[in-house]
Amino acid sequence: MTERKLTMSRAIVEAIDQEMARDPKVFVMGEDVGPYGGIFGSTTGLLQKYGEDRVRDTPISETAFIGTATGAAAEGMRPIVELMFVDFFGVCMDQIYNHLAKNTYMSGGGVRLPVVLTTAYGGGYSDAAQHSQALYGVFAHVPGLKVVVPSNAYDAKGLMIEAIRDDNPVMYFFHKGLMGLGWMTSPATAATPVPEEPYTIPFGKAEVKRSGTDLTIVTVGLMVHRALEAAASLEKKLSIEVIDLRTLVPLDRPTVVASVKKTGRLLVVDEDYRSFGLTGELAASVAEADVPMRRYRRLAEPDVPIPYSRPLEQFVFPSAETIAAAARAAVA
Amino acid sequence: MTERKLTMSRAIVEAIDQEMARDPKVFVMGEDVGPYGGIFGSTTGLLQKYGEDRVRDTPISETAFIGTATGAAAEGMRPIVELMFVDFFGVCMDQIYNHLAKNTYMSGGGVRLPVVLTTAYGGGYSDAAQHSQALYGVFAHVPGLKVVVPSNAYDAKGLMIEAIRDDNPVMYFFHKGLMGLGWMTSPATAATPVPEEPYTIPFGKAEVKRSGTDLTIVTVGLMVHRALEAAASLEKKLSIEVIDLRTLVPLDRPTVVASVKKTGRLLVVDEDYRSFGLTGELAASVAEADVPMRRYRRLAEPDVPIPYSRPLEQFVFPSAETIAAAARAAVA
Amino acid sequence: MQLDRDKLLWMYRTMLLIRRYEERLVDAYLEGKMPRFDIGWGPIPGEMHLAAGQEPVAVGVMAHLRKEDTVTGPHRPHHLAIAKGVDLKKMTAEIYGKKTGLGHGKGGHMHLFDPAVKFSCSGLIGAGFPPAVGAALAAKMQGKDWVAAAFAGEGAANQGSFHEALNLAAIWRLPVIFVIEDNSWAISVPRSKSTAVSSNADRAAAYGVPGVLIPENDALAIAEAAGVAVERARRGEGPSLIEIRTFRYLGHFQGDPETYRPKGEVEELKKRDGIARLGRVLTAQKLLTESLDGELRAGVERELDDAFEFARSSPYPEPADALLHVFA
Amino acid sequence: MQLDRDKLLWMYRTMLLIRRYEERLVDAYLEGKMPRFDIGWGPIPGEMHLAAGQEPVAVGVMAHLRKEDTVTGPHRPHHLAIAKGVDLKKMTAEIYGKKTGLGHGKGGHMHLFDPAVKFSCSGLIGAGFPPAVGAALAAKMQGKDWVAAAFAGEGAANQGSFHEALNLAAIWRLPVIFVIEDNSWAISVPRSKSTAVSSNADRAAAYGVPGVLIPENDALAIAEAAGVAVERARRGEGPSLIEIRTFRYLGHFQGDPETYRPKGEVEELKKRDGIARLGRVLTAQKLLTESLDGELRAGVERELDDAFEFARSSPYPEPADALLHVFA
Ligand SMILES: Cc1ncc(C[n+]2csc(CCOP(=O)(O)OP(=O)(O)O)c2C)c(N)n1
Ligand SMILES: Cc1ncc(C[n+]2csc(CCOP(=O)(O)OP(=O)(O)O)c2C)c(N)n1
Ligand SMILES: [Mg+2]
Ligand SMILES: [Mg+2]
Repeated sequence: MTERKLTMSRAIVEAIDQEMARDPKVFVMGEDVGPYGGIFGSTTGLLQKYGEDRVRDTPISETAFIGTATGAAAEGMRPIVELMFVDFFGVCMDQIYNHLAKNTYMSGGGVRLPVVLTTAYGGGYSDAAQHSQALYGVFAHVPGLKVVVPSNAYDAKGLMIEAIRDDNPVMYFFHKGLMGLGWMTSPATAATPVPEEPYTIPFGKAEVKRSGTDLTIVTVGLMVHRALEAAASLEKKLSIEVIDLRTLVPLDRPTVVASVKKTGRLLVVDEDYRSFGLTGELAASVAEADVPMRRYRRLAEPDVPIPYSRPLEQFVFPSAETIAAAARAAVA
Repeated sequence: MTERKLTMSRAIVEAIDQEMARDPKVFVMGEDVGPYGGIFGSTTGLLQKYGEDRVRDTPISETAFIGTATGAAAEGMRPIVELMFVDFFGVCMDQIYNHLAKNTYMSGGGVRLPVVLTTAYGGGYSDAAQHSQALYGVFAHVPGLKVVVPSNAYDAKGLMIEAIRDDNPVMYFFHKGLMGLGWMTSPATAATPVPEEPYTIPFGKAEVKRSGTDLTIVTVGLMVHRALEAAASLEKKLSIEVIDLRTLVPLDRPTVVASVKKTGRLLVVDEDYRSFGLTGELAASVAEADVPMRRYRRLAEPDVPIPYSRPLEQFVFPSAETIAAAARAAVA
Repeated sequence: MQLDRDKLLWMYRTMLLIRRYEERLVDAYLEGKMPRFDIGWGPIPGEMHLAAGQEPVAVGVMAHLRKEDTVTGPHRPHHLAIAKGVDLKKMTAEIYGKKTGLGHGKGGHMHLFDPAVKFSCSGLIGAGFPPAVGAALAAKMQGKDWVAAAFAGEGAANQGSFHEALNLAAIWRLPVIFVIEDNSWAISVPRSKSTAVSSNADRAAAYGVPGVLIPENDALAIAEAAGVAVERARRGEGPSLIEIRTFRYLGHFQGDPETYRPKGEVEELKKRDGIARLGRVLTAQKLLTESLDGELRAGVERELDDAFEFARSSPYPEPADALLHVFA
Repeated sequence: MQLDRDKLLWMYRTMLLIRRYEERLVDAYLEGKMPRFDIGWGPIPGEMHLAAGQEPVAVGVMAHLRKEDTVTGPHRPHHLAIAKGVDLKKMTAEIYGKKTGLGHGKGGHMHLFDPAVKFSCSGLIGAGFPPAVGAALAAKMQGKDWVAAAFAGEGAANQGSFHEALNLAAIWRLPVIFVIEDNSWAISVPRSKSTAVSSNADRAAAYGVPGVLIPENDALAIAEAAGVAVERARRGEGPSLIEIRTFRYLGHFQGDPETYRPKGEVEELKKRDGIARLGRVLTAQKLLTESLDGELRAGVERELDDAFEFARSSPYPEPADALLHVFA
C-alpha cells in the first residue's frame, strides 16, 4: 500500500474527482462548493477542473436544491449534494426523508435515486447549539437512507466511492474535526496513507480497530480516535476492544455482538445525543441476540443543546479522559 | 369520579377549552383548526366559542406559523399550534428543534416558550408512507422538547392541561386511531370516564396498566390497547405486566426498571421505526441500571416506509396477535 | 401553437376519461363503507382526493407535453396522471393496493410513480416543485429539449418550497413550468385566508419569470398559455408560472363534511363545467358530432372496464413483501 | 417623521460604537490564534461574523424602534444588537463565553438573547422571519402598538421562511418590518448567482405589501424608509419590506480567505463608508463639531473599555452548568 498520506478532506475530494472523471452523470451541488471549494474543503478544486455546469453553487435554498438532486437522480443523474452543516436538516428534512428516502419504496422499486448527501457534523470548536451537532441518529431512525460516518482518510475515500456508485440515497457525514483543515484541530491519526487508485469499502462492515478481552467500546467518527487514545492509556490495566462502525445504516450488529460475547462488557461512546439514538440501539442489538452483558454503559452528549462556552462544551462531549474513566468504571 | 365518558378528541377539546376560558393568553393556530374544527377533531367548536382572533386558520406554511408560535410565546402568549400530521415535520423541523426547543437553553433560561405543539400520528387505515408515521423517537432524541403520547381520554385531558400550563415547549402526539372519530375505528377502551373539572397528570409518570410477574411489556399510545389485549388473551398462561409510558420526555425509567427487576423479561412494543428509537432506549435504560434481563425483545415497525396496501400495512404494525406471539416467545 | 383536430379530440376524450374514472372511483371507494363510513374499510381504504372539475388543467397543459417530459403532481393526482399517460390499469391496481399496481401496492393514490411516462406525485404540499426543477436540470445537463411541469394547488403556493424552487429554476434558466391549480380551497381554508395576493401569477415578478393567470376553467385558454410556456422552456429561455382558476366539485377528500362550504357554490361552478364547455366548442367547429361523442364515451367506458377489472382481479401482495424495495 | 438632533447624534455615535466594538473584537478574536489560526483557540473561539460596513442599516431602522419593539437578527448580529440597546457588557461576556453573559455562556455570538430589549438572533439563515411575525401577532392580540423587525441578509431572501413569513404577516396585517441587508455576498456566492431578481424589494409585490429599495448605504435614507414602514405598522396597516444595498468590509467570518472576492472591491466600498457619510452631513448641519466628535469617540472607547473589562474579568461557568436551562 502506498505511503502517500492524505487528510480526510483531500481523500474525499480525490474520491469525488475520480468518480466525476469516470462518470459524466456525477455532479456536485451545494452552498459554496464552487470557488470556495466547500466550507470544510469537501469540493476543493473541483470547479476549476469540471466547470460550473458540474460544480454548482446554490442559493441558500436547501429544500429546493436537495429536492432538485432527487429529481435529477430520477432522470439518471448521480448528484452529490452538500448540506453545509447537518444542523440545518430542519429546513429540508421533508425532501430528504419523505421523498429522497421513500420514493424507491413507494414506487415498488421502480425509481432509483443515486444521491450522495454530504454533510458536516460535530463540535469541539465552540460553534454552539446550531452548528455542532451529530444528529446521525435521526437519519438512522427513518428508513430509506444509508448512513456513512468515516473516521479517517482511508475509509473516507473508499466509503465515498462506494456511496457514489450506490444506486440509493446515502447520507455521508464527515466530522469537521477530522478533515485536517489548517484552521481546525484534527487528530493526527485521521490523516492516513491513501492509495491513488479508486477503491471501495463495503457498507455495513465495522472495523475492529483494536482487539481486547475486557471491554468492548463501540463508536464512530471522531470518537474513534478518542476511544483508541483512552484504550491505549489503559493498556497496562485493561484489554479493550475498540470498534469503528463506519456505517450506521447498514449497521454491523454481528461484529458488535461477537465482540461483546467475548468481552461481556459494552461501552458505547457517542457524540450524538444520548437518548433515543445509537447508544440505545446497540444495547438492544446485543440484548436481543441473547448475549449476556455483564456491564452496559454509555457515554454520549447528555441530552442538552450544545453550549458555546469552552468549559461547558468540553463537559458535554466525551474526551479520551472521560472515556478512560468510563471504561475503568465499566470493568470495575 | 364521574361516569361521563368522552372520546379522546372530546377530552382534548375540553382541556383546551377550559384553559382558554381560564387564560386569555392561550390561543390556537394551525391548518383547518377553525370552521373545520381540526381534521381529527382536536379543536371542534373552539372557533365558535372564542372567535377568529384566538382560533386561527393558517396558510400551509408550517415554518411560518410554528415560528410564529415561538415568537408569540416569547412575548408572553401561550400558543397551541397544530402540525396536522407529524409526518410533515420535515418542512418545519428547524423552527421546532433549533429554535423552539433550544432558545431557552441558549438564553441561559432567559426565554420561556410555553408552546404546545399538537400533532396527529399513527397508521392502520392505509394512509401510506407520508401520513401514517409515529416519529416521536425523533423528537425524543433532540433536546428541549417534552414529548407526550396519551393512550386514552382521561390521560389526554390531564396531560393536555399539564402541557398548556407548562412553561416549556411540549409536543403533544395524538394517535388518529384513538380519537374516537366517527369515521375511523378506535379501540373502545380509548374512550373513558373523564371528570368535568380541569385536572393535570404530571409528565414523566408511566402507568402500570396491568401488573404481572413473567414479562414486562412497555409501550405507548395506541399500542397500549393492543398490548393489554394480548396480555388478556394470554392470562391463563402468562402473567404479563403492561406499562403505558404516557410521556417519552421525561421518560419514567424507574418504573420500567423496577418492573423488569421483577419480571426479568422486557418486550418493547412500538409503532415507530424499530432502529435508533424507543425500543433501543428502553433496552439501554434497563441495562445501564445493571438489572439483569433474562430476555429482551422488541416488536416495532420493521424499518421500512409504511406501505399503503392493507395486507402490507397490517404486516408492519404490531397487532394483539403478533404481540401475544412475541410475548410467548419471550417467555419460552 | 395551433392544436390540431386529433389533439382537440384527445383533450375532450381525456377529460371524459378522467371524469368517469373518478366517478367510478367514488363508487368503488364507498364499497364497504356503507352504511357507516370508515376511512380504513373497503377495497380502497385511506384518503381519497378527487379532481372532478379540474380536468381542463390537466389536458390543457399535457396537450403540449411528450413522454420524455416530466410531470410532478400533488396529493390530488388522478387527472394529471391520466392526462400524462400513466398506465391506467397499473394505476388503478395501485389504488386498489394490488401487487400489479405501479408500486406493487406500496404507494397508494397519493404516491403514483410511472417512470415510463415520467410521472410522480407526493402527499406533501409543495413537495413537487423541487424535483421538477431537478428533472429540468437533468434535461439541460444532458442536452435534451425535455421540459418538466410541476402542478400544485393554490394552497401550495404559500409553502416555502414554491419560493425556493421558482428562484432556483429562474437563476439557472431551467425548462420547468409551475402550474398552480387554484380551486379556491385548501381543505376548508379559502384562498382569501391563505394568500396575500389575488393571483399567484403576480408572484412570478419575484423571480423575473413570466406569470399568467387563466381566469376561466377553460381547457383551450389553458392550452394556449401552456403552449407558450412549454415552447419557451424548450427554447432554453427558462421557467414560467401559470395559475388557473379551476373548480373543486367534491369535498377535499371523500368523507369531507364540507360544512365550511357555501351552499350552492358547486352547483354554480358546474354550470361552467370545463368538459361541456370544450364539447360545445368542438361541436360548433364540427369536430364533434353526437355520434362521435357517443363513440368516445363508449370507448372510455370500455377502457375503464378493463382498468377496474384488472385492478379488482389482481392479487394482493404477500404481506412479507412489505420488507422489499426499501433500497433499489 | 423628522429625526431630531439627539436622534441624529445617537445614530452617529452608535455607528462609531458598533465599528469600534467590532474592531476590538477582531483583535480579541485573534488572541491565541497567532501565528497559526485555529478556530477553536483563544479567548473567543468559534465562528465570528462581523458587520463592519453595515452599521447604517442598524441605526437607520433602530432609530424608530422602542424598547417594547422586537428585533430578530441573523448570524451577523452585533450591529443590530448594539443599536437595539442590548446590554453591551453582558453581550461581550456572552461572546467571551462567561457566566455573566446574556446566556451564561451557552449561546455565543450567533445566539444573543436580551429579553429586556426584546432582541434575539439565530445562526440559521432565514430563521428570524417567523418569530418576528409571532412577536407582531402577540402585540396585535394584546392591543399594543408595538412592532417587530426581522433583519436578514440578501441570501436569506431565497429561503422558504422568507416567503412563508411575509405571506402570513400580510394576510394577518401584522406590524412587522422585513429588512434585507444586501451586502451582495452570501459567504462566497454573489447575489447574481443566488437571486433571480435585481432587488428583493420587487418581491413585496408577491404579498401585496410595500417594498422599498435603498440603493445607498446611507443611514438617513434608511431611516426615512424605515420611519414610513414603522409608522405604517404602528397604525395597524401591516408589514413592509425594505432592502438596503450595504457593504461587507470583512470576510464572511474571520478567517475567510476571500479568494473569491474581486481585488479592490472593499477599498471602493470604504470610500462610501456610512459613518463618515453621516459625519459629513452632521458637520455640514453644524450638529457635529470636531470637539464633539472627539468627545463622542472618547465616550465610545470608555464604554468599550468597560464592556471588554467586564467580559474578560468575569468567571467562566462551571462545566456542569451545561446541564442547566434545557427547560425553564
Ligand atoms: C406540508 C403539508 N402540510 C399540510 C398538509 C395537509 N394537507 C393536505 S391537502 C391540503 C390542502 C391543499 O390545498 P391546495 O394546495 O389548494 O390543493 P387542493 O387540495 O385544493 O387540490 C393540506 C393542508 C400536507 N399534506 N402537507
Ligand atoms: C439554513 C442555513 N443554510 C446555510 C447556512 C450557512 N450559512 C451561514 S451564513 C451564510 C450566508 C448568508 O448570507 P446572507 O444571508 O446574505 O447574510 P450575510 O452573511 O451576507 O450577512 C450561509 C450560507 C445557515 N447558517 N443556515
Ligand atoms: Mg386548492
Ligand atoms: Mg449577504
